[in-house]
Amino acid sequence: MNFDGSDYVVRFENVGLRYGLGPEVLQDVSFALAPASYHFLIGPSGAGKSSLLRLMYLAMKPSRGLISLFGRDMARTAREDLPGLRRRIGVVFQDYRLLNHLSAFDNVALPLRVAGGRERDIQKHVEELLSWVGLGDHMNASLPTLSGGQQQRVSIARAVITKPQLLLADEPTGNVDDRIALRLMHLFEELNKLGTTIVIATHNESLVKRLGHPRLRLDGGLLLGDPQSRRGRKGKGDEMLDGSRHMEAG
Amino acid sequence: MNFDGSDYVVRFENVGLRYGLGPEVLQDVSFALAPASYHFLIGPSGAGKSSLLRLMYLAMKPSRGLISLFGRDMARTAREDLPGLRRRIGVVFQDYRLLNHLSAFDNVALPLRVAGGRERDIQKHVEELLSWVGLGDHMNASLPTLSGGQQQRVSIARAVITKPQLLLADEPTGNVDDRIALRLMHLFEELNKLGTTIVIATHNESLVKRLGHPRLRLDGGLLLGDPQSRRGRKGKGDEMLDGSRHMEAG
Amino acid sequence: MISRRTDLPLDGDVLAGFLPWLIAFMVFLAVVAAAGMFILHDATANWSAGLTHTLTVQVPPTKGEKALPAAEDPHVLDALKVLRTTGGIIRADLVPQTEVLELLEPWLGRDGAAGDLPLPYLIDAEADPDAKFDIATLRSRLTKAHPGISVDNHRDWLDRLVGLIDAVEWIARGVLLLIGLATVGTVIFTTRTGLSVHRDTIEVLHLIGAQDDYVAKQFAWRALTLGLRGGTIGLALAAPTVLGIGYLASGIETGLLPDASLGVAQWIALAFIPILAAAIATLTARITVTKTLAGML
Amino acid sequence: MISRRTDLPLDGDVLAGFLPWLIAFMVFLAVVAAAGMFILHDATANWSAGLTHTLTVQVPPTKGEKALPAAEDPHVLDALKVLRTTGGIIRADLVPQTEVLELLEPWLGRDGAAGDLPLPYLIDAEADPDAKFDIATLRSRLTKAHPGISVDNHRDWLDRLVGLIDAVEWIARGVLLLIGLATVGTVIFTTRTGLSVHRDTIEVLHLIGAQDDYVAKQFAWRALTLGLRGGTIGLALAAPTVLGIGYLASGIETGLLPDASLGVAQWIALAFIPILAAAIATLTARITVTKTLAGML
Ligand SMILES: Nc1ncnc2c1ncn2[C@@H]1O[C@H](COP(=O)(O)OP(=O)(O)OP(=O)(O)O)[C@@H](O)[C@H]1O
Ligand SMILES: Nc1ncnc2c1ncn2[C@@H]1O[C@H](COP(=O)(O)OP(=O)(O)OP(=O)(O)O)[C@@H](O)[C@H]1O
Ligand SMILES: [Mg+2]
Ligand SMILES: [Mg+2]
Repeated sequence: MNFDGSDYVVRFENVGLRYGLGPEVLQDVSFALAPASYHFLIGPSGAGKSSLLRLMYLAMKPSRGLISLFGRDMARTAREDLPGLRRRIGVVFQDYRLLNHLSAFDNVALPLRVAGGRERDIQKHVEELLSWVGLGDHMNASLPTLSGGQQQRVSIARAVITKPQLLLADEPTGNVDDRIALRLMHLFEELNKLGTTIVIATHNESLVKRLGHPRLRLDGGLLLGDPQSRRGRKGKGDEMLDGSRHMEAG
Repeated sequence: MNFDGSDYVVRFENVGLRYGLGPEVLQDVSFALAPASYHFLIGPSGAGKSSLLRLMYLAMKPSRGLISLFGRDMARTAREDLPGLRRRIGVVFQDYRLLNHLSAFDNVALPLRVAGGRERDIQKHVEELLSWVGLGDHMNASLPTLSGGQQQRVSIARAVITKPQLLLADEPTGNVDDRIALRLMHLFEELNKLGTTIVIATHNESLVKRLGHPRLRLDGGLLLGDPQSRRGRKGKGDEMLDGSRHMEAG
Repeated sequence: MISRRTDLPLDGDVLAGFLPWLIAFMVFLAVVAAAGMFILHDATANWSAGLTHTLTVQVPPTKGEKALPAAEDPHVLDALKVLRTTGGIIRADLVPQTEVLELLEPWLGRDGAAGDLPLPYLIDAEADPDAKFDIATLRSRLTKAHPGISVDNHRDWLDRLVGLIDAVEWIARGVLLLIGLATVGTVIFTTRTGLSVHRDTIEVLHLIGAQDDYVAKQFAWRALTLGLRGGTIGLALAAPTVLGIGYLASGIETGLLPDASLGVAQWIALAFIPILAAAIATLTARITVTKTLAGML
Repeated sequence: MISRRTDLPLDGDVLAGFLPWLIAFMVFLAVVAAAGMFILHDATANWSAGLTHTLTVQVPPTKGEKALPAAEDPHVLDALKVLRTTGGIIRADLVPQTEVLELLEPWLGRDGAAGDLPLPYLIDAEADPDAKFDIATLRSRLTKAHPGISVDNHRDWLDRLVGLIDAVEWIARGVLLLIGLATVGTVIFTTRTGLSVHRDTIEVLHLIGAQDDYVAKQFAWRALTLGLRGGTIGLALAAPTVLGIGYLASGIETGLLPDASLGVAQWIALAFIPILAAAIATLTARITVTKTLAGML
């Protein structure tokens, strides 16, 4: 695959982030993700993984630096255009963020409805996906009646239902056992094969090792090179950005 | 160690639980936990682990069967006595349940304050414990500014600050990496050595394997024997209850 | 403008039970205050129509002489002529002496000295309520005809009473304004509470790619239904109250409160109050939500 | 009963900004309604004191004869004797004829036929306001003395006015009751909203081993402070309003509203309204929370 700079799905350049007046929790972060790439985002607790994802799913603005998504400079994108961009991104939040008053079905259907999908198509898609993640029996259960792991799977289903171009998942397998975790990872692989760019923040080391995708390693707000990944699936579309602190993500 | 039936810290007999008019999510559960025992509660997502813990920390009444805590039959315990019993139980909730408007420090101090502890003692204890779980720098941070893993450690600190006689933890290491997970497990081991009875519900199979404590295995609401644990640390104070469905927990 | 979608758990929250009653209370007060204003306004209008434009002209009896029949007294004839040639006076009639005697009965006793007493002559005149009518000019013209003539336009006590009623009317208007402000404030606060209670939900919708409008419409719809519900309750409670006050008032003095019941137009105006309240609620909710959302990235 | 602990984020939530204003509004209305009630009550009391116990006895002039000076007329002397021997009458004085003339001036003209006219004699009597006084008996005794004598106790129009004022007073009382109920309802609803907003927090405290009281006290404390804050605002806004109404009313007719300003005791009574509101708020909050908690295991 060949593409110039604007073809990256995500591109960060010297991005810094601070909350309020606190210290920078992300410092000089630079990387670029090619279309249909698949990365793990790893690092110790408090390293800034969730913060980095928050920037990517447009929940926050960086304190400094440049972020571009789908080839568009976010600093120069009007607020009205953001909902459209957000619909191309699927997010699994670390704390799920499901709507407690809705059923599992309605939670998963929500992104389709917000985007104005036809109710008939929605029905079929949502039911299929919920069955796939093992919640066929809990389709109409209200959210608070689901177990922790069941809720986590609903949140994953909601993130992938629109077949987004970019999927961001924050610790998506913390409350499920390894068997289900693997099954969910397969779901992500399928999406990835269809062209979705995927970033998964996780602590599950065995999973990271087993799947062997390239890694973005954060520590103390700094993005560090991951020597292992360099030996990994090199050339899947990722490129070194110029500049000394820029690193190869994958 | 020798003790009769009333010396069990937790004793379930033919306990059944249903939510509202739904099906029984726990069926005929019988087991008994001896003082200072340490068990893992395992089973697939939706098996009923959290529900079982909820019964133990007195958030719900069983639909049928007998539960006794610290030798007292819960069905015959007056409502006024429950707060006293609850103070002898430490709980790590699957979804943390921290108070968002309080700092990490105040969250951990809460059980001591509710029990009427002296502010000076509280200060020292809480600071010590927070440092131990790696949050010495975030003592006064407000809750929502902490990362997922940091919040999880606050919730663990809150559960153990009172040195409870019974510690119940629901997936306490889902959002931390293996290094921190091990450190937290050591904390539990220390407590256990001081006499605390511990039950940890978890999906972290490598941890369960590594620590080798006896297991309670739930599946579809039924408590199943765990052949592995029988070979394990037999005779640490647990006893077979009579009756066919009763099983040895440990 | 509004949307019946229910991604937000607005119907189930506690505010949904609270807001209608609050609005009902506001509407109740507003309707009662407005009805009171209507009644008072009608009363003063009636008085103005019935009394302000009536003049009583009094011609003193001719001293020392045996009184002539009223209709022949030259001063009376003069006075009538003056009145009938004054622009703005549409009627001027002599009051029969029997009526004058009746009026004087409290002072002269029932068997008052009928023919014996030199009674004053009274003329009842009516001014055109639309014409601008100058009482001072008339007075000077009449005293020119005969110095003893006096003109009473019943204004003194009426002015005082109308002043009092006006004050009460102003108070009622102030209360109405206050209620309006309180309603707007209430809706703003409850909407804000709703926003903060549902903040997480709103943020999720936002991050999923919902337009601001998508969220704002749901709040507006809720405010509309709750507002209408509350308004209807308030009106339903206020109607019997207004009728009851009217009944009480009419049981008192007909002269004091000439017509204490409301006309159809006035009832219709009152019925618009809950609709107005619901409209205020809807608009306030929409604006509040839109503003809050604009604060999110 | 209350506790200043703040495990619950009560101070920061939106209701904390809302409740005081709502209570301020309620207290404002209550204070204005109560002040109005006081003023009206004083007015009717004044009238009763000043007028109800005053009698005017009218003795017709002796027909056909040249009038005697009032103090010598036998009928007048009879009437005075009857009055002075009637239990409950504490004073009975002849009204000088000059005053009678003044009273008749509107009817007889300024240069009314002074000595020439046979004027009625008037006696001004005062009844003991405390004694039960039977006007009918007095009337029959007086007519026995002289058939033409009439007694006027000024009751007719006063009764009507007092009736009207009474009706208004009852309405004010109804409004006060309504405001009380609305305040209780508001506090119940806001407390419930608070409970539902903070339900998770309350549940955590509960599971950690907090007694019901520990939680209820915090809500009660909050209700007390918010209630006092709101009550103070309401009173502060109401005081100038009451003064303003008093000023307006005193600018009108002194006879109609004898004393439109409030006494010290009445101001103190008004100052108790916000305290009462805060107390209602505190109690309601406590009861609501305790009931809700009792539903948890
Ligand atoms: N409040 C509730 N009302 C109704 N059903 C419930 C409720 N809570 C749990 N359940 C149901 O009970 C079953 C067991 O749930 P529980 O939370 O105990 O599972 P779990 O073993 O903890 O699962 P996980 O590992 O995913 O946390 C599930 O099928 C769930 O849907
Ligand atoms: N809203 C916030 N306000 C202030 N500081 C914050 C906020 N959110 C996160 N932080 C801080 O930023 C740092 C990075 O947090 P982040 O949630 O990105 O970590 P993380 O890598 O996702 O950790 P974990 O694996 O535990 O979820 C932490 O020190 C945290 O305390
Ligand atoms: Mg995180
Ligand atoms: Mg669970």
